[in-house]
Parts: sequence; C-alpha cells; structure tokens
Amino acid sequence: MANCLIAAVEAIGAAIASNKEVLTSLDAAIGDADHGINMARGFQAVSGKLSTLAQTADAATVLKTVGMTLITTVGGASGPLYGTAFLRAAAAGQGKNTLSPSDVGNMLAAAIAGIKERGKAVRGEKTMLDALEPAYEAFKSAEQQGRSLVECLAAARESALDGVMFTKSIIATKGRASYLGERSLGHQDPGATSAYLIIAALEEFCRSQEQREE
Amino acid sequence: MANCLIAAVEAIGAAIASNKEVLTSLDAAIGDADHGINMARGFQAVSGKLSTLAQTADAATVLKTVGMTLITTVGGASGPLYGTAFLRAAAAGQGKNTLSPSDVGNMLAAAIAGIKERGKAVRGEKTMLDALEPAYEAFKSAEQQGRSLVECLAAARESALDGVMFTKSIIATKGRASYLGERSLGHQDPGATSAYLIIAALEEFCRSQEQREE
Amino acid sequence: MKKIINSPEQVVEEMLQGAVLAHPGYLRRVEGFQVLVRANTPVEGKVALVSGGGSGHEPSHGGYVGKGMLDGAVAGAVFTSPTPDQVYEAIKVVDGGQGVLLVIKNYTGDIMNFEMAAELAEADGIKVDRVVVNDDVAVENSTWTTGRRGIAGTVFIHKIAGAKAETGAELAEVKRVAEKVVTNVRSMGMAISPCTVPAAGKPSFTLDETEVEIGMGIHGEPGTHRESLRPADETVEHLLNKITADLPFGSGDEVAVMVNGLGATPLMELYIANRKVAEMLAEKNITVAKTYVGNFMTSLEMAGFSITLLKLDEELKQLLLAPADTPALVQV
Amino acid sequence: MKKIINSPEQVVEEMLQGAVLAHPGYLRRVEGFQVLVRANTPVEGKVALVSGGGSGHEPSHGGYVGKGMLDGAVAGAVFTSPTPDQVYEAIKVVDGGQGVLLVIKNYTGDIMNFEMAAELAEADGIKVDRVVVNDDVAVENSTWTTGRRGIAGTVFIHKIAGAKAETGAELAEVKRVAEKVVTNVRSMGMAISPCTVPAAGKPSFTLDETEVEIGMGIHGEPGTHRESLRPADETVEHLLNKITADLPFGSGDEVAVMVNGLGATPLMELYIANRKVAEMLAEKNITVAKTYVGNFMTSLEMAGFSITLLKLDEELKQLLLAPADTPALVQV
Ligand SMILES: Nc1ncnc2c1ncn2[C@@H]1O[C@H](COP(=O)(O)OP(=O)(O)O)[C@@H](O)[C@H]1O
Ligand SMILES: Nc1ncnc2c1ncn2[C@@H]1O[C@H](COP(=O)(O)OP(=O)(O)O)[C@@H](O)[C@H]1O
Ligand SMILES: [Mg+2]
Ligand SMILES: [Mg+2]
Ligand SMILES: [Mg+2]
Ligand SMILES: [Mg+2]
Repeated sequence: MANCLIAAVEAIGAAIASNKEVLTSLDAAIGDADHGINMARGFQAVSGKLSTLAQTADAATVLKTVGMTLITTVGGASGPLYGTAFLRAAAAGQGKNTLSPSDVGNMLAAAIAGIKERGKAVRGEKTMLDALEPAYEAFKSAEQQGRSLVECLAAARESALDGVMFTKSIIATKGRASYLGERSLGHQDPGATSAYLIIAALEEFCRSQEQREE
Repeated sequence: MANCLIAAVEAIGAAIASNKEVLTSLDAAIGDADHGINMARGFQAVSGKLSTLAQTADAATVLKTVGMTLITTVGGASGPLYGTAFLRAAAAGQGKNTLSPSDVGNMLAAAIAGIKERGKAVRGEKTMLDALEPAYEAFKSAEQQGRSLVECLAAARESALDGVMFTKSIIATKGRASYLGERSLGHQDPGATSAYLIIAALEEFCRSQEQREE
Repeated sequence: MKKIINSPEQVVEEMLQGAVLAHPGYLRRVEGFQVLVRANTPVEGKVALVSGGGSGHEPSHGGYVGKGMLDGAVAGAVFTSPTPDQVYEAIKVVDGGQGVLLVIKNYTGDIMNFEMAAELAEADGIKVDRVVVNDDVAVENSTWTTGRRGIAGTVFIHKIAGAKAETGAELAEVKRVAEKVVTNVRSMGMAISPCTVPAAGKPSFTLDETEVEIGMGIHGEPGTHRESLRPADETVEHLLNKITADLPFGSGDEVAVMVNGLGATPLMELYIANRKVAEMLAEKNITVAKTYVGNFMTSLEMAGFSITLLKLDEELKQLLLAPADTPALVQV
Repeated sequence: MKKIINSPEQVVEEMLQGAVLAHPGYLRRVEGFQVLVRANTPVEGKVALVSGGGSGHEPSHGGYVGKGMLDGAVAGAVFTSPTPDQVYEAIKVVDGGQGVLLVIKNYTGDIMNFEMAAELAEADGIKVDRVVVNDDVAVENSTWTTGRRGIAGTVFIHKIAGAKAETGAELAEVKRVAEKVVTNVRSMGMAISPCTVPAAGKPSFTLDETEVEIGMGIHGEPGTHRESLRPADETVEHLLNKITADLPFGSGDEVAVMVNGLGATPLMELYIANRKVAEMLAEKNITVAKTYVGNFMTSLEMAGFSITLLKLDEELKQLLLAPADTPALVQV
C-alpha cells in the first residue's frame, strides 16, 4: 500500500516540478510569482521525507507525512491549504489498506472540507476550490455509476480543467488576487491550476498502474 | 569694450551649451559624466550675471565676473580651474580698453599659469592643458609674426584640436581619469575638448566682428 | 537575473547568517529555524512581539528585533509567508511568561500560517494574541474581498506596540495599542521598476520606459492601475490624497510620516517625495510629529516608494518617540 | 530615465528641503546655500567637522550631520564637488571658535574647491585644517597619479573624528585621529548595474546581462576591469583579498567592517556578502569589533556594493563605538 501511494505522490511531485514555471508565471500575473516555487519546494521535501518512511506504512501515515511536510515547507496560502487537505485525506483514509473509488471519493471530500475550513473560501472566488469542487462532483457521480478509479479520476480531471478555465472569467475575492479586483479578470488561477495538475497526475499514475496489472 | 567682451563670452557659452552632451559623454567614458552639465550650468549663470553688468565695465571687470561666477557655479575640477583662468586673465587685462593680439596672448598665458598653479598639472597628463598650452604657443608665434587677432586665434584653435586628439594617445595622470590607468587610453579628454571649444568660439566670434567692421 | 547571491535556494539562509554575523549584540539565530530573536531573549516579565513574513522586505522583519521593538522575527522564503512550525518555534523561544503578540500582515497565507502556529502554542499553554495589519489603501475595502494588504505601516506597529511591551504592559494592553495603530495607519505605494524573485529568475512584471504601477503591493502584486510617470509632486499628490481621504486625516490632526523606499530608490528621491508630503500636510493643517525616510519595508530591488501616515494621539506619540535599539532602527 | 523627481535641475534643492523637513530636530538649512548644519550649530567650544561632495551619495553627507559626527555638510550638484563659496559658508556657520576640520575625498575637484574655501575662511581668521580620504584600493597608488579615490571609508572618518571632536579635543587632536583613520581604512567596490545622473538623462555606462564592473568608483567612474558576474562569495573573496593585502590586515588585528550598498542593492544581498566577509576574516584570525551593513555612501540607483575595513586600535575603537545621533546613523 505505502509503496503504491508513495509512488502516486511522487508522480504528483513530478508534475508539479515540471510545471513549476507555468504556475509561477500564472501567479506573477495576479499574485506574487511564487506558487510554482512554493509547491515545487514542498513536494521536493515530501519526496525526501517519504523515502525515509517504512515500506509497511499505511495510507494514513503516508498522507499525514505529506500533509505535515507541505505545511512546514510550502508556506504562503497554498501550504496550509494543501497541507490541511492531505491531513484530512489521511484522517478519512485511516486504517484502510486498499482504497476503493468510494474511499478515494471520501478522502477527496474530506480534503476539500479542510481547505474550506482553513481558507474560509467557497466555490466561485477564483481559488483552487474552483477546480477541486467540480472535480469532486464529477468523481462522485462516476463512482456512483460504478466506474473504476481511473475512470472516476478522468472525469474529475476533465471537470477540474473546466474549473480552471472558469477561473479566468471571474473576479478573485479570496487570496492575494482579490486585491486586484477587476484586474484579476481574464487570468487563470494558479492554485486551481496546481489542483488540476495534481488530479491529472493521479489519474495518469493510476492508469499506468492498471496497465501494469493487466 | 564690455559690450564686445560680453558678446564674446556669450558666444563661448553658446558653444558650450550646444556641446553639453558631447562633453558629458566624453566624461562618462573616463570620468563621472558631468563635464558638459557643469560647464553649461556655469556659463548659463555667467550669462545671467553679465546681463547685470554696466555697459561701461572694463575688460577686467567682465572677466573677473566670469571667473567668480564659474568658481561659484561649476564645481568639480573644471570650475576652480576655468574660474581661476578667467580671474588671471582679468588681472592680466587690468586697465585695458582695447585688446591687442599681444594683450590677448598675455591674458592666455596668465590663464594657463593659473590653471597650472591651481591644478598642479603639466602638459601631457591628459587635461585641458594639452589643448591650452599648444594653443598658446601657436597663438604666440602667430602674434610674433604680426598676424591679426583672428589669425592668431585660428592658429591657436588648430593646435588646440591637435592637442585634443593627442589626449587620446596618453594615459591620464591628473584628474578623475587618472584612476583608470591604462583604461584611459584611446579616450579624448573632456576638459581639453571644452578648452578647444572655447578657443574655437572666440575665433569665430572675432571673425564675425571683423566682418561686421569691414 | 543579476544578483549578488550564491544560489537562489540559499538566499534566506545566507542572509540570516550574514545578519547575525553583522549584529551579534542584537540578534541570535534559533538553531535550525529561520527565526531571529533578541540576543537576550526571552525577556522575563515582558510581553513578547513576533512578526514576520516572506523574505525580501529587508530590513523587515529581522532588522526590527531589539529593545523597544520586536522579540522575534520569522523569515519565510522570498515573498512567501513562513510556515507554522517556524512561527511556533519563534513563539516558544521568545515567550517570557507574559504571552506573545503576533504581528501579521493581512495576506491569506500569513494569516493561516500564523494562526496555525498560534493554535500549536496555545495548546502548550502559551498566551498568544494577534493583530492584523491592513494599511494599504490602494486596495478597496469591500465586504467580498479579503480586505486590505498590510505593507509599510507594519513598522509603526512594531515600533509602538514594541515600546508598549517594554513598559511591562500586559498582553491585552499591548494588543490594544497595536490595534489602535492599525486603526489609524494608512499607506499607499507605487513602483517604477520591478523586482525579481531569485528562485523565479525573471522579473515579476515589466513596465515600459515611461510606465509606472500605482498602488503596487510589496510582493510585486499589481496595483490599481498603470500610468505614465509623472513629476514626483504629482505622484505624491495622488498617493497622499488617497491616504488622507481614507481615514480621513484632517485639519488639526497630528501624524507620523513614513516615506518608504522599495529597495532601489535613491534616498535623494525619497527626500524629494517627502518635501511634497510635508508641504501638502502643512497645507491641510496636519502637524507632523516625526518623519521616517528610508528603506523600511522593501520589495527586493524594486524601485518606487510608499507613503504611510499614522494619526497620533498622545499615547501613540509617546510610544512612537520612545527609545528603540535594533539593527535597523535606533532612537534615543 | 525613470526617476521620482520633478526636474533634473531641482533635485539637489528639493532633496535638501525634503531632508530638513524630515529631520527638523537634527538639521538646519543655511539659507541660500546648499549647506546642511546641525540644528543647534555652532556648538561652542567644540571643533566643527565639515564634509561634503557631490550629491547622489545619500545619506552622505547631510545624513551624518548631528551629535557625534558632522557639524555641516555641503552638497554639490549630482556627482560634482561643491563650489568654494558653499564650503566657505559652511565653515563660517559651524565654527564655534575652536576651528573646523574639513573632510575631503581625494578627487581633484573636491580638493581644489575645499582648499579655496579654506583659504577664504583662514583669511577671516578661522582655524581650518583638512584631512583627505583615499581608501579605494581599486586604484593603484603610484607616484604619477593623483592617488586613490575616497569612497565609503569616509563614513568612518565622520564617525571617529566626530566622536573625538565631541570630547572637546582641539583641532590638531581631531585631525590626528582623522588621519589615523585614513591611514588604516581600505575599501573596494563593484557594480552590477549603472546609475543615471539626472541632468545627463542616460546611464553613465552600460553593462550587459552578465557583466559586472570591478573596482567601480562612486560616481560611475570605471573600475579596474569588467568580468562575468560570479557567485557572491567569489566576488567578496576578490574584493576582500585586495583590501586585506593592501594595508595589510593580518592575524590578530581588530577591525570595523562596512558592507555598503551603492543604492539599488537589496539589503538581503548585502547580508549575504557580509556572511562571506565575516567568514573570511575569521579564517584570517581578524576580529570584528563592529559591522555596518546598509546604504552609507551610495551612487544614486547603482546596484553593487563596497567593502570597507578599518583597522582599530583602542583609541579608534572607543571612538567608533561612542554614541552618535544623526539622521542616518544613531548609536547608543
Ligand atoms: N482562502 C483561500 N481558499 C482556497 N484557496 C486559496 C485561498 N487563498 C488563496 N488560495 C489559493 O492559493 C493560491 C496561491 O498560492 P501561493 O501563491 O502559493 O500563496 P500566496 O498567495 O501566499 O503567495 C491561489 O491561486 C488560490 O488558488
Ligand atoms: N589637475 C588638473 N589640471 C588641469 N585640468 C584638470 C585637472 N584635473 C582635471 N582637469 C580637467 O578637468 C576635466 C574634468 O572636469 P569635470 O568633469 O567638470 O570635473 P570632475 O572631474 O570633478 O567631474 C578633465 O577632463 C581635465 O581636463
Ligand atoms: Mg503566490
Ligand atoms: Mg566630471
Ligand atoms: Mg507568496
Ligand atoms: Mg564631477
């Protein structure tokens, strides 16, 4: 279990690393030009931490380690938010040894609830929530239709991307971009973009796992 | 007398003003990029001061006013040097109502002596002296051959220009450019250039006067 | 990117080391953390002040650690608020038993990270309270935003709350004074050239030969609008009118003034700006009790400046004028 | 040219006005002159110190006018030494009957203008003496040049001779101490980007994306050579080795350090440089009694820095650490 989850987190880290400049440029336009740098620093630290974890660690331990590491290395707004998300996902996955699509859905829901509690934002304020909430809804409805984890994640990824695009059309009312008022219009939210990248990386990882198992 | 001398100084001022950027650029290369600015500021102040002088003022009074004004408005190295030059010229021209070529030669000699005393430089150190001393020598020899003032000044101007060109071939050992050592090679000295401009302006002015008188 | 650094990853660590080496009499590094504290911390019987934020605002915040101002400063990555563990450590190290006041600039990240740290410290039984600085009038304050940014006015909170803490006042009192400063301080800035976050390697924004950004934040965040560079007096007029209209500041008021350079602005230009500030305040019959001109809350090598006005009452004035002895601000 | 100014012709005048408006407790303007003096000048029974030079080096020189440092500062046009009448006026205003020491940087223009002023003052019966600062080791000292330039080390002369004057010492004594500082102080700088003299309207020099100028003067004068930008530690090594080799500074010496920003250098970078300076001095077994990091002798908005070392004996050390209270430097 730990093995697989650690590899999934590494896949997320790789996606963040290779999109570091994209995320930073998006943040330069409506923020302070550090989102990619922050996230890349965080996931690099995560990678270091995970390599010291016992192979036998359960899902909750892995995710808690990710959450704590993000909280203590990312900083800014995204650090506490993504950190809290992973901590909440850890709690939701407590004791699990395999993760069904429904388990993953519950963890995603818990993560989003954590982000909303911590950041006091709702959907439509031009934040990561605009990618995450639609992604969760798509995931959930695919899951309820009995789809596989990869299929659920694909649906989530598609909706996340729609959500990212939607952020261009709205004014930010939370986070650093909110200081811009109307000038935030037309720009894509960096945090929504990183959320999309995380989901897309998860999907790709699970797909490759599925193919290996076949 | 005052009228004519004031007009001559105005002509010098005009030449400096229209070469302000050239002189500043030359100083940027081997100094601190202010020679043209300094000289232009000084001659602008001179112009203001001279306009308040009585029409009846004699040569010495005019030149003393120029010298004092340059000293109190130019600053840097060139201010005290040119200021002293005009003060010494004033002293040499004391009591004169018309200026013969020989008078002008004596005034030039006095001016140069003042510059050397004040600045403790000699010819060959890449300063204004490298234009002024050859200019004086040429003036003197023309004068001794009985040439007119305009002819004497033409000879002086030609030698001054040679002197300016010569400054390109030597290392500065006085003034701000001396800090550059070898790196001052190949550059034309700004002070030598302004000295040339002053002589050339005087020549042109006297030539136009001569033509008017004809 | 041209910078006098060794590597973008090391700037904060090496800066902290260089600062402690420069000011051993004032500063001590909390080993293993990006935290600077007073050399003699904790000061028993005194409420402690902890401030901080992203790096790149030097001398903020470590420069204000010392007698009469801060007890500890937490440095995040460049322009990135520090993480909760760092702030938590600072709180633990500086607490002298009377509790700790956190000075937080109003950015989502800063608020969340400092709040998480406060929760951790409170769980340890440390009294922690906080004040949130939001002085930037460039940002419209409406109910649907996160409010205003905190910028250079933060230094006045350090100075005045720090002086109050030095008197032995209790946490609630120090907080009251700090909040009084927040209520009465307003700032606004502008930039004529951008800065480059070392890890980003390129400028956060670009301005053409004559363009300036009005209402600029201190992290390269865009301001209210761009316009052509105007004479200094007109720029000051624009910024100061926004500021005075906001509180509002008016005839008969007494104020402290800060003309703050963003990092690459010659002091000459700040004085030229201050000349107009002083002239305008005199016209409005506003008295200036004290003026600060210099680099207090910078934005790396950004060129530009901000103006801060703080309306004083007798209490704030006495505390502002009280002595301070820190690397970046000494008053006798 | 992008500057926060009203007009190139007015920069010095408006800066002086802005400075006096900012620091009325410290500074007074000598009406009609570009001269700033202490608010309470002349100080009876004390030797007075007058320094100055071209403008554009702020906080030099007006920022150092105050208790424990200068009595008067004369401001020339940008990068242009002031004229004799200005210096003469400063001398007359600050003389408290014990004479005046002129602090002159070793530039032909400064020397001539200050000397002419001294002659005028002496003719009035004022005792005047002078000290010439020439700390820049970038410039080779050979008999056929005008010697070395004076740069940031000048601030140490202000501080130490100023402290000596404050003790009531007579002119010859103040001069002796000032000359001891000159004998023992060495500096060298480098620039990564140029500055623009307002009246010139364009940069005094240009450097390409990776180029830096080593041994740069504080008026945009070229230095010893250009090279590619190296890591901060290597640059510090180069400059500091030149400096320590020169006096020389060696094992067992005690020094004061100044890491001086040229105007647009983030304090972060200066601290990073200081880290290496401290490390190298420790390796050489040279003790640092006091470190100054910041903008002390700038060159408008030039980016870059200089390092200054001053070898201390007990006398210099006590005077360096003595209190000072000026707009730009306060020590308690
Ligand atoms: N209150 C909030 N709730 C949810 N997400 C937020 C909130 N505030 C900011 N964000 C997200 O954080 C992103 C910025 O992260 P980052 O640049 O790392 O932090 P900072 O803004 O502190 O520099 C934004 O693009 C946005 O998606
Ligand atoms: N000692 C000296 N004797 C004669 N001329 C000198 C001397 N020093 C400098 N100069 C002249 O002054 C010129 C520079 O003048 P300017 O730029 O106005 O002053 P500064 O060097 O103080 O900026 C030089 O080009 C040189 O011709
Ligand atoms: Mg950001
Ligand atoms: Mg010059
Ligand atoms: Mg940030
Ligand atoms: Mg000059």
